[in-house]
Amino acid sequence: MSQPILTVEGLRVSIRGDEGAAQVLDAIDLTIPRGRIVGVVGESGCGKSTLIRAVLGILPANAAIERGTLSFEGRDLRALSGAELSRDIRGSAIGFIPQDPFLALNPVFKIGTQLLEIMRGRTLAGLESESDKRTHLIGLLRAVQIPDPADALERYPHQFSGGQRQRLLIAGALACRPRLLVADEPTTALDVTTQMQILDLLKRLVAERALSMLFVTHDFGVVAQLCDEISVIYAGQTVESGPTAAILDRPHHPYTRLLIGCHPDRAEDLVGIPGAVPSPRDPPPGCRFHPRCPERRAECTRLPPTAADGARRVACWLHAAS
Amino acid sequence: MLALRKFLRDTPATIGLGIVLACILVAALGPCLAPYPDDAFESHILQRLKPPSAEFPFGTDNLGRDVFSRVILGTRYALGVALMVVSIAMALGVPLGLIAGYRGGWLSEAIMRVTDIVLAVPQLILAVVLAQLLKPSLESAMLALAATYWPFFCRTVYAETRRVRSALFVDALEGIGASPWRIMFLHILPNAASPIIVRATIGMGFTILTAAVLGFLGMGATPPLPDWGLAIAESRQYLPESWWFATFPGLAIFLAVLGFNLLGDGLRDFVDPRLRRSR
Amino acid sequence: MLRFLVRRSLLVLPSLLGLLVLTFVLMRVVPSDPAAALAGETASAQQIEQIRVKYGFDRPLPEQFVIYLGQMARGDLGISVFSNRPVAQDIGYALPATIELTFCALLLAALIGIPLGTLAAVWHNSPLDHAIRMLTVAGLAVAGFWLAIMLQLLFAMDLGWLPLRGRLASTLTAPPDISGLFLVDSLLAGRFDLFGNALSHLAMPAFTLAVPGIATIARFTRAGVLETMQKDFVAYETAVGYAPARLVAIYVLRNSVVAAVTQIGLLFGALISSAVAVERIYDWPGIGSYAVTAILNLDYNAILAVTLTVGIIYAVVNILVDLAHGLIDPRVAEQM
Amino acid sequence: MRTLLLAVAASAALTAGFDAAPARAQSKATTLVWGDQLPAGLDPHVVFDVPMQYVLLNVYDGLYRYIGNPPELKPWLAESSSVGADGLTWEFKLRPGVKFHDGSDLVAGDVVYSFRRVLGMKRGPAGAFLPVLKADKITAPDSRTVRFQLESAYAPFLAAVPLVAIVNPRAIAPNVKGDDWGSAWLASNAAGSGAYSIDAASYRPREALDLKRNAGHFFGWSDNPKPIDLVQSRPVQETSTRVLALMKGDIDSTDSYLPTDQVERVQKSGSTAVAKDESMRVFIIRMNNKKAPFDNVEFRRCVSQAFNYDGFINVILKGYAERNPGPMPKNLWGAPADAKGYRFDLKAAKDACDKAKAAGAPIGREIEIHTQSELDQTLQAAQLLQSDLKKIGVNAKIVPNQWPNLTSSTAKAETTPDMWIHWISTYFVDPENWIGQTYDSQFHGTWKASSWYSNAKVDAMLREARVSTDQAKRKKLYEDASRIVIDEAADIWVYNTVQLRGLTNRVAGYKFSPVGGGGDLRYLTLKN
Repeated sequence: MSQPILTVEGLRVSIRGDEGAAQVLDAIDLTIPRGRIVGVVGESGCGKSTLIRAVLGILPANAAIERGTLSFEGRDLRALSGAELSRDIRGSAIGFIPQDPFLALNPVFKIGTQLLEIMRGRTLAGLESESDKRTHLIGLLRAVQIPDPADALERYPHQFSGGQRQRLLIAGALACRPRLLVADEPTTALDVTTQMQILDLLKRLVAERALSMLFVTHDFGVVAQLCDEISVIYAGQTVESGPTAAILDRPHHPYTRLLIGCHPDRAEDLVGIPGAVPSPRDPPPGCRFHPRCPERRAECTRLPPTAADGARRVACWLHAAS
Repeated sequence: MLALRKFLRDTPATIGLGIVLACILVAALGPCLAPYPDDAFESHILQRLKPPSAEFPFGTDNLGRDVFSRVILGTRYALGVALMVVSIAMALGVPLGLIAGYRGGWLSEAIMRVTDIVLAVPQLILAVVLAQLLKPSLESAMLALAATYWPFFCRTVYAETRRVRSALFVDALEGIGASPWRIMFLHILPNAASPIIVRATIGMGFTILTAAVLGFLGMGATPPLPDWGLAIAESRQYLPESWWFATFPGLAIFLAVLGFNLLGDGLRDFVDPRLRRSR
Repeated sequence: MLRFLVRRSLLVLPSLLGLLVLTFVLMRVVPSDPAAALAGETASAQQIEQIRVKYGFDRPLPEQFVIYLGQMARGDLGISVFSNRPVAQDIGYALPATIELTFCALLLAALIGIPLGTLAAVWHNSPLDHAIRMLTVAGLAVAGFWLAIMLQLLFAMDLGWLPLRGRLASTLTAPPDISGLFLVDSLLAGRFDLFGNALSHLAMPAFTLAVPGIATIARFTRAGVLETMQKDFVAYETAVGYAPARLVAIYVLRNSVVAAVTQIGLLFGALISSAVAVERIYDWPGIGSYAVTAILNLDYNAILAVTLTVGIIYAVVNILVDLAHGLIDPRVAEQM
Repeated sequence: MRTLLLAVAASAALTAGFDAAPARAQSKATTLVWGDQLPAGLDPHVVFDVPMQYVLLNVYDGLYRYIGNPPELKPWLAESSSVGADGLTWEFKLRPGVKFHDGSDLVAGDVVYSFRRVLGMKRGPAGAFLPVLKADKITAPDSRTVRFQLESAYAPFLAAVPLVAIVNPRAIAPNVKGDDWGSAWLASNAAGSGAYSIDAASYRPREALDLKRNAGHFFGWSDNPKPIDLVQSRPVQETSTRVLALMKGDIDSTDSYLPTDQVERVQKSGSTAVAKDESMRVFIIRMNNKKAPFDNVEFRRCVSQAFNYDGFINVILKGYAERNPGPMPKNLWGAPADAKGYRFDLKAAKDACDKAKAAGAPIGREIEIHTQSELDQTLQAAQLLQSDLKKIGVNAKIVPNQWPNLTSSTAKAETTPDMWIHWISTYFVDPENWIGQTYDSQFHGTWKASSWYSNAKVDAMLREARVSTDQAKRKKLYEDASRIVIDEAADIWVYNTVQLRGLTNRVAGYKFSPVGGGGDLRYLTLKN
């Protein structure tokens, strides 16, 4: 198998605040093979957004990567300077689709201006002149099914519906012909029908353009529909990963199991997870889930080893032996 | 106490507070601090326009009076004028704003239209006309400034009253039969206190500056009052040789206004964290 | 858009009328006698009485006001007591001078204030930010007339870099009067020497007036930029790789200047106020120094006209500010 | 943002590069830049004040003109004049061949029109003529003769004649609106015959006026071989700015009231000098003789001795003024040469005060001294007096005020301030201008008579002098009247002005006269 497009290993990120540092990410492992869609699933506050920021190199000034590797197509992202990241990675090699299409577009600039800005200062084969870039954008808008694309470039964000804006953002992510797409819950803000259309669109685009995608969500239903593989995160730790069907079918980690159980489509009877996500400022030792875990043991206060079984990995003392 | 400690963490605001307190102290103790307290009114023409020396730290003016003493003595007038103006403007603007905001109807309309009219020209223009027509004196200047500054309070209080009025508890109070005056002054006014205090603090600095302009134009304080603006006007024809005559009163204005502005800014950040600088 | 303009203008009219009534009443209830002022130094009591009758000062106040309004409707602002010229003509000379001065001051304030505020926001809480903040607070505390005197002594007398006073060097003659703005008229006449000379004369007064403006604009720009920086679209724009400098200078800034632009309306009032003293010092023949002369001489018609003119400019500036909001933000434009 | 910064930098560079210097060089050598005040409007029959003299002397001509210092009244447009034995009929014979700037002849009818215009508008100089002259009593028996038939004898009539500029009715006629006598037009234009004509296009009120030499002026230019062809009036409004502008070379002349503190500096600069000329302009601190305690002569003497004349003149004014002990400028005939006036003597003042107190004068009352806020000297004098009065237990309060307010307040004794300060300038050169109009009780209600002094004996003397045609008799009457007024301390007379005008060194030929303050341009030349 060829080299994965993105590899994250043992990533730990801490954020300094008024009352001390907090390890928002503690032990994240993630691999995105070329051409695949990997879903990262977790509750709100588990560190999904921080993971995306770490990958894109836009962590806030008070955050620091303490350890771990981030490797994109074999390049060590941590070794790149801010300017290199901005020029070579963000927007160009890695396209980004934000969460809320209503807030992500700059309200006072035309769509065309904003999309062209993404391509600015980047060398793209065959797109030297401004009009080339424009034609390219019109093609993209057509691909994301925006009606009357040339006209759309001259309009302002508030003149589009939410679904259309999300399509525009997808076009933006594709503008520089990236190899990897990073999507941050791109459908959460949309109604269900629109959600479906967007997911279909994404799936098709990834397939047509031979892209890979990191898709962050809290929604197992979306994952099931879209993703090839899943990585489940709890409180800054990767707890389980593997092919979508296998995990949904037979989750190993108690957290995964409970999370699936919360989903109205999947669970026979809805059970919530008692307790709350721990504060990253003062996390429990070892497996961070153990205070809430129905099957916790004494050794859970130590960090569990990751057990691999083919494509599947799980970090849990329950599976440490096998 | 906790609030104070939190406030003091804001260094510029603390500096402002320090300057303001110092000004108040100087104003209160003026005649004791000034080396020549009689120089407020007495001239000694034989020692006119002497440069700064140990005897006269800021030099002497065109009538031989000690500039240092006059700057100190002037603090009382500057602060006094500002305090009077702001107080009168508040006494007019706050109740009017409350009534307009609480009552609604034609009375509210009338009050707010008058406010609009006064605000339709820059304050100083109207103040200058008024001060001149009332015969130039410190009292006229104060009256003119107050008469043109109250709409600012009126607007502020009006907006706050509107906001608070729409909050449920006013209806509840009316329900239990509280009188409108009681509601306005006991329940709404305290809610509007912070913006009023902020406005008043900034107004102090602003008024010191405007009063100085009036003094400079000869439409405010009258000689021989040790007014800062007046001193600068008097000093002009002795420049640049007698630089001390204009420089020190100018610095005094600057420092006093700076103090009130810093304090006002700090207070605003304190009561309205939306504009918090640290974020 | 047109409807917006008409509606806004109509809204201003009652205030302006009220202002006129206010000033008119003030002028007439004060102790000093307009007829005596009009009659001049060598007049006898009898002469003064004749003038009182001739100008209708003996009639009831409301009647006088109606007469005045009637004249005004015909574009006649009366004769200046002081100069014996039609007031409208005097204002015609003074107004462009002030417009030129205040416009340049505003421009300067924006050109300096916006970058300063942006820098402070980008590096907020850094020493640079603190320095800019102290500077802006200081800028608001300095008395314009004092600064004017000090700048004059430094730049005109000591260093000799800039001219001392006036709108043009004394030996030059003003360009043909088209707009009354020397910068514009000199260019229209193709006189670049006049343009440069007028510009050099503008520099100090415009800067003096701009100082509090710089401070205000910088503060509001800073707050605006900080607020905008928190917005989702900035995070998005960062994530898709907008070049950081362009991101701030274009995409953040345009969203942030709304508050600063609103300030320009208020600032204009402060500017005119400041101009009253500053124009005198720089000998700038504008509406501010005209106002002082008019007020000192109790030149009734001139005072009324000045107040009204300033009221109108003030209103126009505020309407322009609203239009500027529309230019900045398409959503606002749609509601106009 | 970078573009913004670039723009700022570029404009700064531009501005610095375009200083006034190169523009100045080209025309400087032949052009005089006059920094003195311009009158508020240019119509010489509407405004009558010191700045108007500049227009009056240069753009217009009168029948007679004051020349030199002390001023001599010389025939100007008139060749001669005569007065009937009754003192009522005056006849003036005009010079032949005088032309207005538009080339038309100046004839007797134009003089009649000019005087009628003054009387008709009742403004500016009209005050001097209205009591004694009716419009239909001015006639032109022929084209070179003008006749005035006065209502009553008026000795100063000839002295007042130079006040009236002869204007060109043919230039004014097309611009008359309603009953305005063309004054709205003449406020920004000229219709004269003087040594200089105005370039109306250059006129910007308060800012600029260009004057061009009238080579065909009737007086000819033989007395000045190198007159200045172009004079640019660039009035500087503020005193301090004006001095700076002179030192910087922006203007060639200040006004003639240079602050005394600036004299040394202007003289030291090397390129500028100060012309110092004793004028006829009395600095006077008025006392309202009708208001207690000023109705008490001892109290007035007390205040008169509490003013530090020497300190004011020698220290504050640095000696650039002449002590003037009485109401008349001491360089004018009719001023008693032996009058000593009052001296600064606080002890004597205190004694006088005690006497006044004994007589029941309410000296404990706070008295008001009104000053003119634009004129620093009035403030300084008031502060000096206030400070010394305090030492003898009299409290005074200073009230800055303005000329129009003050003059309207003097209409009634009750509204006239306790004290106020002003100058009496040369409106016309005759004792009538000073003692005649200030201490004859028939003028009560005008600002000049605002001390409300009344003494039947003085009234009789002044009235006799007013109608007499015997110069020696008039002189005696005025001297005697002066002595009485001084003894009764009607006012405080402080000094006679030394007029100070800052000039650049290239200006030569400057010739001062109390009328016009040296603004007569025809004598000036430029050195290179």
